[in-house]
Amino acid sequence: MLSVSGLRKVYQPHVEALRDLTFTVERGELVCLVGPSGCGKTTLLRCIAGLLEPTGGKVSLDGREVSGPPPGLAMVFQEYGRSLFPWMTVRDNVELPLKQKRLPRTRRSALVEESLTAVGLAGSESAYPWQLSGGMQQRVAIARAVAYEPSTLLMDEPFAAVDAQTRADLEDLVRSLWQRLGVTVLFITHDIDEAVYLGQRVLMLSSSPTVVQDEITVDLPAERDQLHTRADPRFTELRTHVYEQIQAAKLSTRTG
Amino acid sequence: MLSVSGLRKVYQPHVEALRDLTFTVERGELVCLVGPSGCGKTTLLRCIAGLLEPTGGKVSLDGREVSGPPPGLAMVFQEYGRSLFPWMTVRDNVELPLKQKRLPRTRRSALVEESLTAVGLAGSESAYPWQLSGGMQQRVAIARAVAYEPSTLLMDEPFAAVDAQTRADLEDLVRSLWQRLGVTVLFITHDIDEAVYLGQRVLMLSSSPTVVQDEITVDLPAERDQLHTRADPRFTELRTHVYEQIQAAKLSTRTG
Amino acid sequence: SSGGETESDGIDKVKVGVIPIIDVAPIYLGQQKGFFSNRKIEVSMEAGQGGAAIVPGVVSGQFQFGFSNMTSLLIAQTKNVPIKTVAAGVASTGEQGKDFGGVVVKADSPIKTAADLAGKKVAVNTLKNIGDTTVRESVRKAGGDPKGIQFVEMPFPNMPAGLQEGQVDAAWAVEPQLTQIKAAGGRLVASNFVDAAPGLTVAAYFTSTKLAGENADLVKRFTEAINESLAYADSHPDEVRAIIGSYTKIDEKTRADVTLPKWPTEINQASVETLAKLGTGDGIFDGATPDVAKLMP
Amino acid sequence: MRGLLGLAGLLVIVEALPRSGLVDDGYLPPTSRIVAALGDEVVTAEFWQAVADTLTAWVIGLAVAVAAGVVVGVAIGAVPVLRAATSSTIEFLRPIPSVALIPLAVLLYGTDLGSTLLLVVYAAFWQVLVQVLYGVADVDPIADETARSFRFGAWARIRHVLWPTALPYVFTGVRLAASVALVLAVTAELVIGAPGLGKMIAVAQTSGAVPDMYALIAVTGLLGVAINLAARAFERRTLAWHQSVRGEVPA
Amino acid sequence: MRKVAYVLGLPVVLFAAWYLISAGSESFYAPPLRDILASFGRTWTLDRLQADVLPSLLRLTAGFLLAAVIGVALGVAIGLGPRLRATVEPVLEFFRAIPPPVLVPVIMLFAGIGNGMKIIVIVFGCVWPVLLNTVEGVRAVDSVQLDTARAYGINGFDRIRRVVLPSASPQIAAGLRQALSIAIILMVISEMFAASNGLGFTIVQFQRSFAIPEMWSGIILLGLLGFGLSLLFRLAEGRALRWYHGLRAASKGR
Ligand SMILES: Nc1ncnc2c1ncn2[C@@H]1O[C@H](COP(=O)(O)OP(=O)(O)OP(=O)(O)O)[C@@H](O)[C@H]1O
Ligand SMILES: Nc1ncnc2c1ncn2[C@@H]1O[C@H](COP(=O)(O)OP(=O)(O)OP(=O)(O)O)[C@@H](O)[C@H]1O
Ligand SMILES: [Mg+2]
Ligand SMILES: [Mg+2]
Repeated sequence: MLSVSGLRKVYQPHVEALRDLTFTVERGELVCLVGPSGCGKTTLLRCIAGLLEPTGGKVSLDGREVSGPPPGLAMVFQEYGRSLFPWMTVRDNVELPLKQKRLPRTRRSALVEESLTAVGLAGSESAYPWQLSGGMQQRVAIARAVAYEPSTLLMDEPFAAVDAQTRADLEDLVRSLWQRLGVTVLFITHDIDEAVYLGQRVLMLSSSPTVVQDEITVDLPAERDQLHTRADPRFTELRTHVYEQIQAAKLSTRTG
Repeated sequence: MLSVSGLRKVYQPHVEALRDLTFTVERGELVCLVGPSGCGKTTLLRCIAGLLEPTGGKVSLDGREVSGPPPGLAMVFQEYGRSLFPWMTVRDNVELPLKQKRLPRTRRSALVEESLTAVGLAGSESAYPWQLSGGMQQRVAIARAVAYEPSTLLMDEPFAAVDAQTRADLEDLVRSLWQRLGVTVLFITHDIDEAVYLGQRVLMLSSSPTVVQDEITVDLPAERDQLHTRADPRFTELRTHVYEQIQAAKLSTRTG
Repeated sequence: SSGGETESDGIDKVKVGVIPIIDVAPIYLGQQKGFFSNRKIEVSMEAGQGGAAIVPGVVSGQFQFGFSNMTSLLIAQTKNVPIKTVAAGVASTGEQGKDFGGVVVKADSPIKTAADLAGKKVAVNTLKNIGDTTVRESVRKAGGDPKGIQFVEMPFPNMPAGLQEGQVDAAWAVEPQLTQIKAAGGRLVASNFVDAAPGLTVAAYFTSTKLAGENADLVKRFTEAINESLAYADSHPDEVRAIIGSYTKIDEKTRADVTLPKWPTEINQASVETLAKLGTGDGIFDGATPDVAKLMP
Repeated sequence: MRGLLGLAGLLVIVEALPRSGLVDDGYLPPTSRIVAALGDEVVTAEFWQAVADTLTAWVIGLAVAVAAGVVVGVAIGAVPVLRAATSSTIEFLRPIPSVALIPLAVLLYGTDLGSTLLLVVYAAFWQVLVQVLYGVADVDPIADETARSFRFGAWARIRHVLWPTALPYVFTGVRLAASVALVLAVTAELVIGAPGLGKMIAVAQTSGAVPDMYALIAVTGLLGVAINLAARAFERRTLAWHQSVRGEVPA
Repeated sequence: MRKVAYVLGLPVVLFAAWYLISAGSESFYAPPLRDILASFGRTWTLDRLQADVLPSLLRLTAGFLLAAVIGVALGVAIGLGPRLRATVEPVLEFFRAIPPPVLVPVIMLFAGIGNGMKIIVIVFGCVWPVLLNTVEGVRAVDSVQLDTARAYGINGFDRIRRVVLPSASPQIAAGLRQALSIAIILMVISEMFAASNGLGFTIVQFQRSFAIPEMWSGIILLGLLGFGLSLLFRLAEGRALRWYHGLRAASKGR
């Protein structure tokens, strides 16, 4: 279980990115996080991953307080381009964390191939990241996280650079991975439909100084597919709710 | 008038990014470009901006063949993070191209302030780009292009990193700018709704090796707004058409 | 390793720190003639650029013997550097206008005699050393005032050009540059070694006091060998001119033209005393007075 | 190819300067005479022995300096406490000229290879070290965070993130160190008299054999050119991914 | 406090070790540190500093600045033009490999024996790290940044000033840092020839006159000088590259 309590982060000298965040994510849960641009979502994810020291409050994973990156965690960075190593081919980029995990060679190649195929990049294994388009780079970063078979998966706007069709495919990939491996997923997105389609719950953050503005439980059936789920009237209801909340968050800060 | 004829681009050693592209964009037109990830949209935009030499075919702007960046052109790069200069504050980043244009100081400050306010970044003028969130960085890049008052505006997935509400605002910003200044706009997006909402025409590219798969004229009224336009049945029709075309594009390459 | 390496057959391997100039021709000649091997010494020459490398080498025992000019040795003595001379090195010819070192000017220079050097820029290879003290003496003897001379440090090989380009008004040069300058039209205005003292001992071979104490026999044999070499060289100028070609790159014509120094087998102690007095007067010993006797073998 | 053009230009200038009388040919002989002197040199075994001696000192000195510079640099760069604790000492030692250490070197090693090596290593080490320190500081925080988030150990982070980032800096450091090592090898030979090219130069200099001196100097220069060619070729292979190399492939 | 401890910690330990180890030294060339320190005060009096250190510092400053300007200017030109680089690199490498002590006499032919010669020697020696680092820094400018500049018509000198130079500045700083200590070294070397004052001259003079403790005290002074200058340099670099250090530290938990 991931629990965030009273989390506060102030960047030097005085940018208060997060004011007071408290929420929990159950083991094996898939939670989506939405919020206005610049509200501190990335900051939050970095704190959870143990990459950034909070100014106040604490993050704990399975009861242990997070002070460095916890084992079994994978993260897809918003700056996907910079998170790929330009000196390695696509294959090596995906394989490197597996090597660190000391997986045997055959297992590694199987995982690499599988995950690259899943994101539609079979055939680009030996290209360098900078030879790829933006969307392709982002998919390499996703493949790297997927191949790692993490127990906690943090994704920061992972589909921002891919086209609609690919995006739908990747959404289904994340859901199937989640169901298959029981991984805890925290997923940041700007696409409200995506948040509702993917998540079991959607957390909405206010704009800065940031708190949890609202949260909804997505009571759609566990089996989802692009056509029917999105056509479900409950889906539309939920997404409208989220939309309104975000609107409200924005307005509240705009007026005061 | 922007005309692209028989454009071909092969990256070394043998990645054929563009096979044969031909289309024209009238002066003052707003055209959206959609296509699967990695199909060559960015490559196309770079060729049009004169940043990349085509392998074959040619691009001409107002009758003159493009060999280097033509004057009066502004571009929002897909790699927004890397296109901002980290050694300059937000203000200086936006102001620099205006200095090159030799605008007087007062005019420059007015434009900078105006454009930063328009993208919702008033107050972050003296931050450095790397102190901003991803979405904020992207908006700085947009503000820079907007402040430039270009006659041709090329935008490569400019709203990928911002939240839904901000995105809607920015869409309206682009449309109002376009109407006010009569600028020619070529706009790449992955969001089909966005393409239909924004454009006068939507060009659909096939997947690699890339050609123009289809194009539609968006016969929605010139006055658009987020609520009514998107509710328009014709809007739904058009977006469905685009969606199907892209689907077809993908399928055609998948099967052969 | 105070005594060099002694091979099983009793041959001592000896390294001598020298400067590859004409002055050390005798030791090369002696090596060739077998004067060293006769005495069970196998010499090898280590050619350094100057005292900076040779004196520390000898003091530390890396070299067994070294070659240095007299003034430097006197300076070393005032600082109690543990060294001692073992043999004469090279001496002035004592003939005005026909020495192996002298002060030269350009052909059209207004400087006619040493007295005219007063107030002029004069190149020497190292400041506060044998060059400037002896030149001052020349000026004094010619009736000039040496105080105003502006000495400038310049490596010997640069002096021909420095003089030519007017960077200095005069230069204290030694062979082979002296011949080179004269060939280019330069004019000799003083023979400073001759002016300084009759039969001036310019340089000497030395060793560390440690080696002198611990291996007096080796030192004795070395001194004998070097003395034989000096005597031989002094009486066989043609062989000297030939051997110079083996360890320098002085061309044949210059080799034939240069004025060779004298190679007496004794250090002229009186001349060294004079040198010490001159140096003291010029303040190159930092107020100390060298004890010549302590330096002598 | 173009490089030959540049060198040819230099040769022409050196030929023309003395011939035109701008400088006295006694002090700067024209190319043709230098080449002739060089021709006389290269047929002697002594010359090749000297080149071999110089190169030996160079190779060993450079290898030691680079290895030490890289190891120390990475260690200091990766551990902030070490960096803070050593920086004043480094800045203190760095500007001490090798030439001032000559008595010390002679004291310890005489005219042996050790003397030359001491000076070579001392001078070249700093070149590598400083470059490595700056290279290590250049790591992209996102790349480093990526590695940390996947729980790469210290060694893996050094090897997979820090090292590739620092590599272009290291290359510059090695190229700087390579010529500094050559310069000091020759200088040490020149001043101390250890066998090698420097000693030959010293002899030529004191003998007033000007064309010979220039010929030998040219040989050191050419060695430098050769070393750089090798470094560049190596760089093209190992840094193919880097902006500086990939940017120059004609698009 | 901590900072001071870091700065002084290791040097104090090393000096203490030197002091103890050398205390009973009999070696003429490696005298006890006690003697060296004693001679330090005696040697480096105010007069000496003014007569010898000041002129050295002036030559050093002039040489370093000149090298910085030449190195950066030439480096930018070479870094931006692959063809120019291919043409001149061998020539530069040729000169780079020539030892300054060999070169000094040659430079004296052209530049005489005054301060000009010494400054040229300093420039000649310390221009290389600046040049090489500038070339590499310029070659490594991010392609997207360059494209951005081109797209907005930022050309010619403005592109160099506003994009290329700032982007390469961290690497240029590395080169300048190297150059600074090399400049000190070359200051000493240049003063070994045809000088009549200066720190290098004095040290060499001590060496020649067997004033060994004094010579060591001069070497210590050189070290102190280097340390002081590098402190200044770091201050300047910290200001000029504030963006870079911020960027590099951006997410290191600050
Ligand atoms: N290194 C930094 N120094 C100072 N302020 C920072 C830094 N990084 C982020 N911030 C500030 O913290 C706030 C939150 O940033 P964060 O990146 O977490 O937002 P976000 O929710 O991820 O936004 P987006 O959706 O646009 O990516 C922003 O106001 C940003 O300016
Ligand atoms: N520098 C390069 N070297 C080699 N191949 C490249 C290079 N840049 C792009 N490509 C290839 O060209 C193709 C088109 O790339 P481009 O960036 O134009 O795609 P895109 O349509 O913009 O994709 P996306 O929507 O993902 O940004 C891709 O297959 C990519 O791998
Ligand atoms: Mg973010
Ligand atoms: Mg793209």
